[in-house]
Amino acid sequence: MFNFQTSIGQVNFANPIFTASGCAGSGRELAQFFNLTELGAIVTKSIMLKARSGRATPRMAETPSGMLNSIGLQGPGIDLFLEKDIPWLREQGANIVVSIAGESVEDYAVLARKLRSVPGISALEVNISCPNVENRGQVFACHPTTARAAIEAVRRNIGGELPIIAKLTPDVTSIVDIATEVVSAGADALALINTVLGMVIDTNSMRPKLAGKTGGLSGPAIRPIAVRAIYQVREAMPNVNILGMGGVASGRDAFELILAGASAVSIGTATFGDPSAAMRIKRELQDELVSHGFDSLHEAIGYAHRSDGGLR
Amino acid sequence: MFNFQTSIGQVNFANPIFTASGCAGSGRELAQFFNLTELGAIVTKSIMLKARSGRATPRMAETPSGMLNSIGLQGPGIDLFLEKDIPWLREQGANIVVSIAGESVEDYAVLARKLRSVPGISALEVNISCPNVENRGQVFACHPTTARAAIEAVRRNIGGELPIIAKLTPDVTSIVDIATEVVSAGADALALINTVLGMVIDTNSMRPKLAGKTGGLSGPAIRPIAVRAIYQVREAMPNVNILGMGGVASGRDAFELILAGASAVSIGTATFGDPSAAMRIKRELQDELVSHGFDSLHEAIGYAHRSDGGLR
Amino acid sequence: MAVGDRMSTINKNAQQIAAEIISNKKVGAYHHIVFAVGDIASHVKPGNFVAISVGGENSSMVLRRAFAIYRTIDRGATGGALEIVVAPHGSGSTWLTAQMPGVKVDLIAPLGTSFGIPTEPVRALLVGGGYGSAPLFGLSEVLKNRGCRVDMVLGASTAMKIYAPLDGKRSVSSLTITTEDGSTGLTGKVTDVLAEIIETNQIDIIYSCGPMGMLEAINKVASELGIMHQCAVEEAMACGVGVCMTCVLPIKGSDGQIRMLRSCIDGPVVDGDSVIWEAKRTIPEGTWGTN
Amino acid sequence: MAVGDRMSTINKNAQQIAAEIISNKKVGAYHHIVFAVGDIASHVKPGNFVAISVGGENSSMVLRRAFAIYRTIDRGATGGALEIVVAPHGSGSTWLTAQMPGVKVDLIAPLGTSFGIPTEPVRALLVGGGYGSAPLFGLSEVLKNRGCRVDMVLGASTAMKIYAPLDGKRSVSSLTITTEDGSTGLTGKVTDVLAEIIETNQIDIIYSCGPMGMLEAINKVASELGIMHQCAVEEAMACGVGVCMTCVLPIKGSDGQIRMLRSCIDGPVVDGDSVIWEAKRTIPEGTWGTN
Ligand SMILES: Cc1cc2nc3c(=O)[nH]c(=O)nc-3n(C[C@H](O)[C@H](O)[C@H](O)COP(=O)(O)OP(=O)(O)OC[C@H]3O[C@@H](n4cnc5c(N)ncnc54)[C@H](O)[C@@H]3O)c2cc1C
Ligand SMILES: Cc1cc2nc3c(=O)[nH]c(=O)nc-3n(C[C@H](O)[C@H](O)[C@H](O)COP(=O)(O)OP(=O)(O)OC[C@H]3O[C@@H](n4cnc5c(N)ncnc54)[C@H](O)[C@@H]3O)c2cc1C
Ligand SMILES: Cc1cc2nc3c(=O)[nH]c(=O)nc-3n(C[C@H](O)[C@H](O)[C@H](O)COP(=O)(O)O)c2cc1C
Ligand SMILES: Cc1cc2nc3c(=O)[nH]c(=O)nc-3n(C[C@H](O)[C@H](O)[C@H](O)COP(=O)(O)O)c2cc1C
Ligand code: FES
Ligand code: FES
Repeated sequence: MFNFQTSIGQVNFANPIFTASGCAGSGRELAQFFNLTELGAIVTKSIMLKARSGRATPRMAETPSGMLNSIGLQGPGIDLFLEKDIPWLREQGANIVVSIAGESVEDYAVLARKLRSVPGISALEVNISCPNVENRGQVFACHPTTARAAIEAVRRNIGGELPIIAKLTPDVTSIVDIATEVVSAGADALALINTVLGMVIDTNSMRPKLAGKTGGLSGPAIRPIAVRAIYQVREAMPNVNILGMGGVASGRDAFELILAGASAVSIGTATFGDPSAAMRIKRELQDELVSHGFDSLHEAIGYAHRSDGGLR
Repeated sequence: MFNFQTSIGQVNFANPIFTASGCAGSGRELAQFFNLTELGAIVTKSIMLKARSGRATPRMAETPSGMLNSIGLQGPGIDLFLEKDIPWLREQGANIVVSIAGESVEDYAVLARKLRSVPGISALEVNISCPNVENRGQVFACHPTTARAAIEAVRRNIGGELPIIAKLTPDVTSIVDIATEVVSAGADALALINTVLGMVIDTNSMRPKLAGKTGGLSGPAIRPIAVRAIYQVREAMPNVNILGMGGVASGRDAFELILAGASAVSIGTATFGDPSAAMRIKRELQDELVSHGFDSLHEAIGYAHRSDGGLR
Repeated sequence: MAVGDRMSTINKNAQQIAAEIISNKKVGAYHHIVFAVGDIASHVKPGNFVAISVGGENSSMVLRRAFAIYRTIDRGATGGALEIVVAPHGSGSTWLTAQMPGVKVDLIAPLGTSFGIPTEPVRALLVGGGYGSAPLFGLSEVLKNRGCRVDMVLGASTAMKIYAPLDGKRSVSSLTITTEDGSTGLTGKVTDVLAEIIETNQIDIIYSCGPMGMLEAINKVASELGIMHQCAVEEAMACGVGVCMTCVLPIKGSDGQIRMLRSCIDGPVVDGDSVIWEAKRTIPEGTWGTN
Repeated sequence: MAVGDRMSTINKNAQQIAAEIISNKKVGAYHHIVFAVGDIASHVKPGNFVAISVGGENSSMVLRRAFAIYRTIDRGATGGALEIVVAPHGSGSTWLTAQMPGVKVDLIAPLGTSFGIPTEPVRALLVGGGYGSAPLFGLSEVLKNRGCRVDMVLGASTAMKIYAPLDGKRSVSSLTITTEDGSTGLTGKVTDVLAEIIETNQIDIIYSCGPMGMLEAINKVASELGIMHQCAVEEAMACGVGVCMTCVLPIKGSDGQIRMLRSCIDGPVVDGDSVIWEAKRTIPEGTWGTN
């Protein structure tokens, strides 16, 4: 029997296929296409302290093998979320990873406190790729000090068992430096990668296509960046679990991220092109693993690192 | 009559379509497909002090709407280059931009001295996206201090008229910071962007596909990153000319980079798919400009910045 | 139609299938494309849309394209057909219009809200712009069957862009056509003729589909005359099924609160008066979540 | 064949055209595809290759694919044809093998070096692996016409992967087939039979084409027996025309210096002995530019 189990910071999941934050709605939208319990976990869209309208539209632009988005973290705020979304997901029997995002270190602290005693959550994904309003709008994950501060705030307030997965942006000079910093600040695992900052200009209107001008690039176009980031971080910190994401659209792609060092893989943009992508990828991944002679997912994690040394 | 002229740091070019460094061989290979004098300029592959074997193979991997390469700056070294390649290009009547790359600050200085009195060169592109052997292999363009040092070395040694175009990598936390630094160090213009660090794992061999493990991602996949970088830098330094590049495969794409702020556009990966791409793109770009009512290229440069303010 | 209360029914009837193209014919500036969709056909209501993958294998286009459903023919699980009208515009629609019968495409339908059908016989005016006429013919048939009088106004820039098939025309009591270049019908925009038709025919409700600018202009007329107006909006959609949050519009709920609602789930059919039309590239003040 | 001295003739006869597919037939595990190429056909020499764009418009595949030219039919500017043999492998070749006659593809040919033809009649052995047999049939005809005796050995993992068309077979004096699974011919690898054939037929020169591992093994045999060996190598190529430097191989020049040479310009046909075969994923010591 093939063993598809995986673990992220001490918590076990039946399989390694997760949704990516912000790419699965509230869960209800996908439930028409497959049973949410079939996922390793559903990762919720990043929830903030208060309700948020998000950015103006247009919010998206298709790009070659990818897309830009500038949703701007639209959402109901943590209280409504805990009241409406979490109970619904629990009813479905889904495995839940809650993603949180803050505008200040204090936001992260408060969010963690609100979540610490909520039952039925498997892990916390901490999206620190958001602008820090207290620091000229600089993104938390772009600087070791602010990245550390956000994670420490969560660590101090979350207490107990809930593993913290710190989600990093690839838009930095050294992702290994940031990864090292957040792990030392208390992150149990890492989510790699968030979108890459990009822009499209509409050549008809001759203006930025997105109302917010820049947006996050996702989809297969960025997969090589994701694989590189995962590989580099795995090389530097082989014992830290990685939740990989970025352009995964097939079982082959998921396998690639796993070989690079991911213990589980989140499906984002692929779901927009195919609402049942996660289920297809899960099947295809298992086929890949079996056909390569693996008896368990576990053996394949980071397998591309065997024998020869570090990044040259 | 449509005016297709452009200028990069005081030097005029008949049209804004250049080749991208490392993507046009020695010029001889493309001469079979079009007349090199039809280019705004041919940008040579980055030349180093000594002959260089480059990296081991495999050196490339196709990726969704892009490719990875790890050529490793294979080339004959500056002396042979000046003896064989430059005279041949001059004979053809081509407009020449020489790209240089060094492993140390001193390398850049020596390269600049060797080039200062060479006739028939229009500008110098300084590729500082190379590992600095004196500083743990860190890429010059990744840090303000090393980026500055390399450009200062060129500035001090190049003398006279030759404009310096500093070529930057997008793999930094803030490309505006690096751009500001190299301009204050003496760069007349900027080349944006070099490739993005990426990796592909061959799921058959279950190892990195490239012998050098990581490689540079290029092609349409990275165009949104290029547009963003160009737009950001133009916003911060509206008077510095930008040679734009990254995923341009059509006149529409070249137009997009120009609207973002590029004064000229280099064609890289597109040439691999279509050796006459530069000529096709030149035609298509002129059509785009004319159909949008521009009388000159100049009016379109940075046009996407009009009215509303900075990046939000 | 109340929006924001569909949570439990999201994508309720949506099915994802590999649908074979049965026919693809050029009609004026458009392509009329018919797909074999089995029993999906029986679930479609006027106003619903379909989301189709474009570009085939190895496509660089990662997102689906949305198309209003023109009509369906319900012949059960084997014979059901679904029809759309496509304007070759950018790369995705151009690819689709180039596909021959026999090709299978990945298709999800039905999606989104549908036009609200009055319980009483009313006098309805259907206004379509360009390919926006497509969903109106199915609607007009339903309205007819409910005993409604249906008038129709179709507008476009030029004659080639008026989509008005013969059998469609038959289902309406009157059909007025406007083109901006005067190549067919009256010269001008649909909004030039609305007031008169509304008065003459004592219209109770307007249903519209077309470019956002046109919908906004129609809504202005409807508002001024105090006539109900339901319109099918068109916002850039990445997923079509409610998971991406790209397709939002500022919409005022029955509680007076403006919210950024998804046009794929809470639309595309919405009450014209609920849309904050002037919010182009901005978030209207007072929108839920702006503080 | 001296390498490294072709600078002035790089891509000399290469033309880039939109070539129509005239025929596409499945033959065993392969597809035999014929293109209308006009007068390109008259410039092709055995060993040259063609570079083809794959995936059509909106393709996510940005690079051309290289294919050895199987043969050409020279009927001047209008009637010339070019033939290749394609193994559906990854996404690009699978796309190509799915294209129907009538489809036009962007194609550049002829590219690269060709097999050196001896000025005197010699006894030649042609060794092909899988689709690597393709360019050998054209070569065998040229050699025949020069009065050479031509023997051939073809190998593959299984019978379906032996490409040996009837008219091709006719041009050789003997044909030996090996398959690893024994499904046709002798069970084993081509190298198992080389020594005997070389001795029996007093071979002067070996020409080979196939997977790199096979070429290396053939070269070992040829070296040991002191027989000349020209082979067509296959390295991953991004451009096929010499501008990208991805396709390099460590090759020892007549001056004894190892250089990383482009297999698209200085190859694909190279002297077997000039290749530093053991340099897998490394740069051999002493290569020009390693210091
Ligand atoms: C609810 C709905 C119904 C629609 N019904 C029809 C129809 O019946 N017939 C028809 O021809 N088209 C219809 N469209 C528009 C259609 O979905 C495509 O957007 C349009 O065909 C352009 O896509 P493209 O691939 O050709 O252009 P591209 O420029 O390649 O599109 C790039 C991206 O931008 C989006 N986009 C571009 N233009 C529009 C637009 N005007 N509105 C929304 N998104 C856009 C595309 O969906 C795609 O994601 C509808 C759109 C929506 C949202
Ligand atoms: C000189 C030369 C002659 C060739 N002749 C033939 C031929 O006659 N018949 C035939 O079927 N194939 C031939 N090939 C291989 C062919 O070019 C493709 O590489 C192969 O079809 C796989 O491409 P793909 O798109 O299917 O695979 P993908 O996996 O999609 O290819 C991805 C990329 O990797 C490259 N690549 C993958 N495998 C190889 C390989 N084995 N060698 C070189 N590059 C590779 C591809 O060119 C492409 O750029 C030849 C290659 C070269 C260099
Ligand atoms: C529309 C959209 C919304 C997203 N929202 C969030 C979010 O709320 N929080 C977050 O951490 N990441 C968010 N992401 C990033 C994804 O979770 C993921 O990291 C990224 O898209 C790369 O994966 P992909 O290429 O599979 O989409 C979003 C991405 C998209 C495309
Ligand atoms: C094969 C290859 C070789 C390259 N060599 C160089 C080089 O020598 N010097 C340099 O500055 N950039 C080099 N580049 C980067 C390109 O000049 C260009 O900045 C980048 O590829 C983005 O443009 P593109 O997407 O149009 O290729 C190389 C790129 C490729 C693909
Ligand atoms: S299109 Fe994705 S939420 Fe509406
Ligand atoms: S394939 Fe580009 S140089 Fe040979």
